[in-house]
Amino acid sequence: KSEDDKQAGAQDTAGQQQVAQTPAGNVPTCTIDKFGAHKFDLKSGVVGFSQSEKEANPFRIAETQSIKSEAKKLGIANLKTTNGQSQFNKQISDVQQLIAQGAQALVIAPLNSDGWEPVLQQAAAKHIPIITVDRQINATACKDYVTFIGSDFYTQGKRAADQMIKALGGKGKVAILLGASGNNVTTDRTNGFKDELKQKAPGIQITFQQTGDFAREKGQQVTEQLIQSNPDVNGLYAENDEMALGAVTALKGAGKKAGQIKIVSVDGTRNAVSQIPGGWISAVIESNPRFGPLAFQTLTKFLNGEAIPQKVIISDREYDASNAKQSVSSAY
Amino acid sequence: MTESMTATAAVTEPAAGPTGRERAFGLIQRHGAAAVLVLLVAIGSFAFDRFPTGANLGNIAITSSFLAMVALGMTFVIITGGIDLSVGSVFALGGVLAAYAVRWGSLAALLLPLVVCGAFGLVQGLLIARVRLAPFIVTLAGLLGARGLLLSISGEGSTTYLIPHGALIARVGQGSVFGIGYPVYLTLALFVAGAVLLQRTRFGQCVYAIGGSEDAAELMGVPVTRTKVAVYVMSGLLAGLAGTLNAARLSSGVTILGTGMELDVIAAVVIGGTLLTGGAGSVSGTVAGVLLLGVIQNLINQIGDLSSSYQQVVSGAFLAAVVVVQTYLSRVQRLR
Amino acid sequence: MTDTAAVPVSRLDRGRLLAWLQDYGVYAAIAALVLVNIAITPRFLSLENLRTQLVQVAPVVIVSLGMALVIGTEGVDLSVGSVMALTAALIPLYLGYGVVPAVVAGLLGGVAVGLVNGSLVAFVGVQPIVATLALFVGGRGIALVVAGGQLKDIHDQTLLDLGSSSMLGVPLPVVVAVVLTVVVMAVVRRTTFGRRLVAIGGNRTASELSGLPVRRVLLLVYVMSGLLAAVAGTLATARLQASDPSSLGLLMELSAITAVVVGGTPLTGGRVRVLGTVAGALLIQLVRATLIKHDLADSVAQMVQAVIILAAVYAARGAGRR
Amino acid sequence: MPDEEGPLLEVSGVVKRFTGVLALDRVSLELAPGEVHALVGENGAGKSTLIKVITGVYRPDEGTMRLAGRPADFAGPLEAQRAGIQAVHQEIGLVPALSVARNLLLGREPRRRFGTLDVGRMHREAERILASYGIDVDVRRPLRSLGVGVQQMVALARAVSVDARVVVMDEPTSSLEPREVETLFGVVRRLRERAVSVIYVSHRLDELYRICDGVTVLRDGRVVHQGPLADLERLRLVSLMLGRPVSDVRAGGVTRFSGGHDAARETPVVEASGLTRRHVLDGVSVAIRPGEVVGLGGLLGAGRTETAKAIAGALPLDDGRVTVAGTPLRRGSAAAAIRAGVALLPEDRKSEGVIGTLSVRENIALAALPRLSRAGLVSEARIDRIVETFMRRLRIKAAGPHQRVAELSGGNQQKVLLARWLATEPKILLLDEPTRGIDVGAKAEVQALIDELARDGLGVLLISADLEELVEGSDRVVVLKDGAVVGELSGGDLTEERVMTTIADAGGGVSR
Ligand SMILES: Nc1ncnc2c1ncn2[C@@H]1O[C@H](COP(=O)(O)OP(=O)(O)OP(=O)(O)O)[C@@H](O)[C@H]1O
Ligand SMILES: Nc1ncnc2c1ncn2[C@@H]1O[C@H](COP(=O)(O)OP(=O)(O)OP(=O)(O)O)[C@@H](O)[C@H]1O
Ligand SMILES: [Mg+2]
Ligand SMILES: [Mg+2]
Repeated sequence: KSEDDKQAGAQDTAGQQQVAQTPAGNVPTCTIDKFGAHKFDLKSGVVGFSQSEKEANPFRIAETQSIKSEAKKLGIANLKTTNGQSQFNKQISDVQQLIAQGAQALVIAPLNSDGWEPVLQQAAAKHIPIITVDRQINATACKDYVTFIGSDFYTQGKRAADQMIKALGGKGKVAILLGASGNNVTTDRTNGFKDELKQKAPGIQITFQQTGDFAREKGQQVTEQLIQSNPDVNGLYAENDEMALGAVTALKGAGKKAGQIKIVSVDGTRNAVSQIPGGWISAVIESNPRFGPLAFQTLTKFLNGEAIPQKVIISDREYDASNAKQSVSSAY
Repeated sequence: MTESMTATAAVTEPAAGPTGRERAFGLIQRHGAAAVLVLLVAIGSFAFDRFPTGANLGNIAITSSFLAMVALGMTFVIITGGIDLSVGSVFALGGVLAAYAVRWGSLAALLLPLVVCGAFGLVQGLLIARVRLAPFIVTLAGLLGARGLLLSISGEGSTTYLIPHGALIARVGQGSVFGIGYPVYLTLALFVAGAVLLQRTRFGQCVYAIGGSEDAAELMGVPVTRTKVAVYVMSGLLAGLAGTLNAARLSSGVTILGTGMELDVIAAVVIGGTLLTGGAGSVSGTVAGVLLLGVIQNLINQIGDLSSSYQQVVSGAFLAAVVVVQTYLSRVQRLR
Repeated sequence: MTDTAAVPVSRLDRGRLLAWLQDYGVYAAIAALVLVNIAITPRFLSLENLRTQLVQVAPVVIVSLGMALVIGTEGVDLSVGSVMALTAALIPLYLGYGVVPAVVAGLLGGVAVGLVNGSLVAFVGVQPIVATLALFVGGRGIALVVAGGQLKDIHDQTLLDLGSSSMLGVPLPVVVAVVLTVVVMAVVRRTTFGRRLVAIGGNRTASELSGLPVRRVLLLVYVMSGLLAAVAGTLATARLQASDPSSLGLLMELSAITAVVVGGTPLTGGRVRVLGTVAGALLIQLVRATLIKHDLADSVAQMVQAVIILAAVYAARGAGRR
Repeated sequence: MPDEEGPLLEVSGVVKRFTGVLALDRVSLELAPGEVHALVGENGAGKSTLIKVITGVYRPDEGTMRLAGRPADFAGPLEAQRAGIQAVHQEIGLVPALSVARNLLLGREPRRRFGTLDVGRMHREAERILASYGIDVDVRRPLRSLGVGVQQMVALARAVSVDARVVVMDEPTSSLEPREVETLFGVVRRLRERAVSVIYVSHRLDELYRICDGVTVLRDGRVVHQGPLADLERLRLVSLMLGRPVSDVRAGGVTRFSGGHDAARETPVVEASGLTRRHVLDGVSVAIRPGEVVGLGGLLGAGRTETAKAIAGALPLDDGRVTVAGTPLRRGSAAAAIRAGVALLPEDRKSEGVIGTLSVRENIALAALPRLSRAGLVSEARIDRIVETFMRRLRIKAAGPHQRVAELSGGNQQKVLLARWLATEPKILLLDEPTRGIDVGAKAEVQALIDELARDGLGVLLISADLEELVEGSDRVVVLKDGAVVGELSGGDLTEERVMTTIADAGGGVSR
């Protein structure tokens, strides 16, 4: 049953992405002429979307879902989608295949920020505009690709740190459940969190950090080990909701009380947010996956010749005890 | 005497038999994977007009070429009756090392990975051939070790080293003639060399002999230890080289590559008709196996709007179908 | 060279000590690791810690038991992880009808996968590694399709108890693992089936000529492997209190095979060591736990793990070649 | 060679231990240049072990070796071969999956300029070599598709085709026909002329007396006699081997068959008619009555093994039917045949017989499991009983019932297989080279056993490369040639000469 209203949640406009209020001007803009692409009619044209990971976790499900439904809404007849199945080389060849199949514009959710050389070359040769969502590509905006729409993972880390500081009152011992090793998101969310702590709360020290591979079971197992080896930790930062929920299960299993160990995590999935009122999770930083509307809005503008920013940072919300109850419905 | 002559003139199995039909049948048997590949390509071309285009086939070629390089080494290993699970990690390690070393020039970017990955193969080979540890375990440890080394070089994977555009090695990885990337040609060259090495040299004979029966090979005076070490070194080198070229192509040492690659490689080799029990197999079969995987992948994307879950189901089904047909075709052979 | 058909021409004849090590190397390694931990790991001897390690290793043990049987026939089953995922996906679908139907459905999933693997290997004659690779890839896909790619929380108390409650102080998953170990041991030691499967692994031609029902035995072996994996999947799901088909059982095949081989069962078949397998699983669990508890960086952890695994098989040298 | 006078090979005080067994106990042996030295002993006496020490397969635990005066301590077979010691091992020791040519020439293949193999020349070379040994097979075929007899000839050809100083032959004739045996003797004589020394292991004593100069008798790993063979008369030799007084071994060496079980009027228990398989069998028909021993005669490749396999449902047939006690068998199903009471003792014990990883006990019980178990649970007690009986009856020499078969000596492995089939209490026994590699003592034992089984009403099909055994043991001999029946001999006509002449006179068989 929980499945159905998730789907609904994906459809309804609540929890739509908002563009962060960035004072115009200091963000360079990009136009179709500057980029040098051909105009074409979105509805009749071929658009390719390359997803990086399986649609097997709430974030990816919602992301793909939102792209597809938005495309349908705009009446884009020919949307081709591929999935990299978490294998970077596969995603590269996926996109190359999309190009070979005549895609005129590409929306890419990159698995990795580096290594897009071959794709960018082919796209450039054919003047195909590329919009990357949720992760950035390390290349020149408005030259190699048009623009990036997504969250700032580093900031997410900082905001998580702020929440942690709030929850712990500025001092304590914190453990981190890292994401998959070698993953850009892991790196940014970790650095953001650490830098912020160093700066704002020297009283908090990080005594433990092990990878939970973004998976619930791994999060549970690592936490079970952790609470025995480091019984003194009183804060736990999980770099995604799944690991946080795994940690919650572990704590329950070990007979801990809610709130005994303060958990802060990133993503904003419905399951996680609904744990806040109970006190098991203290706060969740949202990482909004619903890129559809914003992406196609930007693309349309771009094709109409309007100037669009070379970087669109979306404002992610935060859930904590104050707002969890009312906004849980808009979580994905 | 003459009688026994005639006796055996007659006493020969059908596969090697005289009539043209039988010979053709035997050919298909020996190249089951290739036959299936042809079939699949035919179907693909018929079903999707976007499939047989030069650009698309070029993509398949270039993406497959790296897997193929690794599979070449794996073929030798498996024919000796061994296995190498470390190739995925070594592949990734090679790429990272190349990108790391490019600061000292393209030559360094080529040599460092080869040296390190070759060394990995050497250590594994010695542990397997001299200390006589199980290849599966040794190379599993290699898988972990190489990944660990990679992470420690790249600061737990947080830093990705880049290969500047100008660099010679980058041009090698990205350049192409007739719309086909250099790596493809290099892979082809390597496979020809590999085929000669396996079929037309004493080394190759020893590889087969060891796989067929290690004890017998030793009794016949085959340098078992040396040969086994050699194949693992080869496997390491080829994985490293493939990683290097891949990094050159992506112009960066991506750290998240190669996980689960070993299974694709093994699958490709085995689908190519090489027996995991050793003693039988061919380089040409491996080519077919690799291309089969590539084509399957490509066709699934051609089908288009499949959810990732369905994609997996379909590729699983494809795989099953392929191995069944391939097994059926080459069954008679195996039973002999 | 029959005299050395199984003991390839090598100079392994170092007398009793080595022979002993070959058979008990794993246990020696475990003992060593335990001692080290007692020395350096705080609260290692605590009861909770023991519980944690045993509960965490239980599913691995169960899967490894099935894997040991398959490997005994000179085969291998890569699909175990996907089976766990499939089970996880099936259970919530039927939870509406009660726990029993749900669990049965989950187990049947495993059996089905086993049947497919077994048929491919026994009747079509596909090499085990590729035969099971097909469902290694496809199985998880099916699981995700069944579950609509969704992770579902499980609230049914009886099911959750499977994972969390305990029987006279022993956690239920551990009890199940122990019982299954005993059963499998009995199957291997006491039944004709057990005798036959090792015979087939040892020399298939000879077994066929001796009139053994080779195909039936092979089929059954893969079914058992599937079933055991499904049991593991059920327990893991109950313990996770959620059905997570996307990541449950990832890399389980590697852990299981490692456990079996470290436990002294040769991948060349013809021999099954049940207790050794259990020990192998325990060893791996112990290694991972140690590395986590001491908060080693992933890079270091992986390398250390590599070294320890090598050390373990070095101790059990010759027991499991290839 | 440095010193023509001194011994060429000098083994002194060699000790070899295996867990549980002392396989060699201070064995010494001297080999003069050009000497053909017999090495004899019971099954499990240590012959093969000694040979493996000499050829560098095993390192001795104690003792030393000198080759041509220089100390020799080989790290492996390769070094031994470099030093000029070649061997034909008891279990052939070639790679079954490789082609005949590649096996024959592995490591010394003809090469082109750039070190690449010249396959064409390789095949011609191989054909030439084999032809000179009277073997004439398609050298591209995998070795395993040939009979053990041919495989032995290939191994021999390989060993002597390079110029060695010492050639060791471990039971090289165990499945050779008289014709091939003669060829082999020719080879040995040529070696002797070239001052190459030969160590010759065989359980066929008459062979020893024909070509060997000196003899070493091993018992339980110890040398019990050494000296010129000529001075040692046969019974004495046997008694030395078995370690029993001459009086006990009167009949030793001669077959123990009583012959002549009159089963003539009984109806056949098994009837095979028109067995046909392309290129191999051509309408072979054989009928065996209860209590009758039917022999199959023929040259290498005549198709005797194939005939036996066909009857046992172990060979896919193009045509023909087998009926047991009137009821036809399902074609190509070994299991069905066994259920009907047909037991086949295969010729190739290594790849088709023993299961090396399992213990003696499990190997013996394997085929009889259905009888030895209830509701799928095996009855250890019953197994123990059977195993105990047969190990005593056949004098199987092993550390115990739980020793792994792979660790047994060749002959003892053969006995284990025999036990496996006798344990199934079959109606028909198909014996393909039943006494292959079995020592004289046990051989007599086995022959007596066959005889007795026949008396108890068993139908026996006997294939033996040992013509004497065949003729003595069988009531009738069906002669095959090129896969077809070319004659049948019984009663007075049944003599070794007649068998040979029947083969010689007969025309072709298999479709050509
Ligand atoms: N690898 C091994 N491990 C343990 N024991 C062994 C091994 N190889 C041989 N043996 C034992 O050593 C003894 C001598 O064996 P060997 O093969 O030399 O006998 P043999 O004289 O060749 O007998 P046969 O005439 O049957 O070939 C036997 O008791 C055998 O069980
Ligand atoms: N002397 C030979 N010349 C040519 N081919 C042979 C010869 N001997 C055996 N073969 C081949 O080997 C195959 C198996 O023959 P095999 O030796 O098993 O027959 P056999 O009559 O059982 O002889 P034996 O039992 O004495 O080895 C035959 O089909 C034949 O092709
Ligand atoms: Mg011997
Ligand atoms: Mg024969």
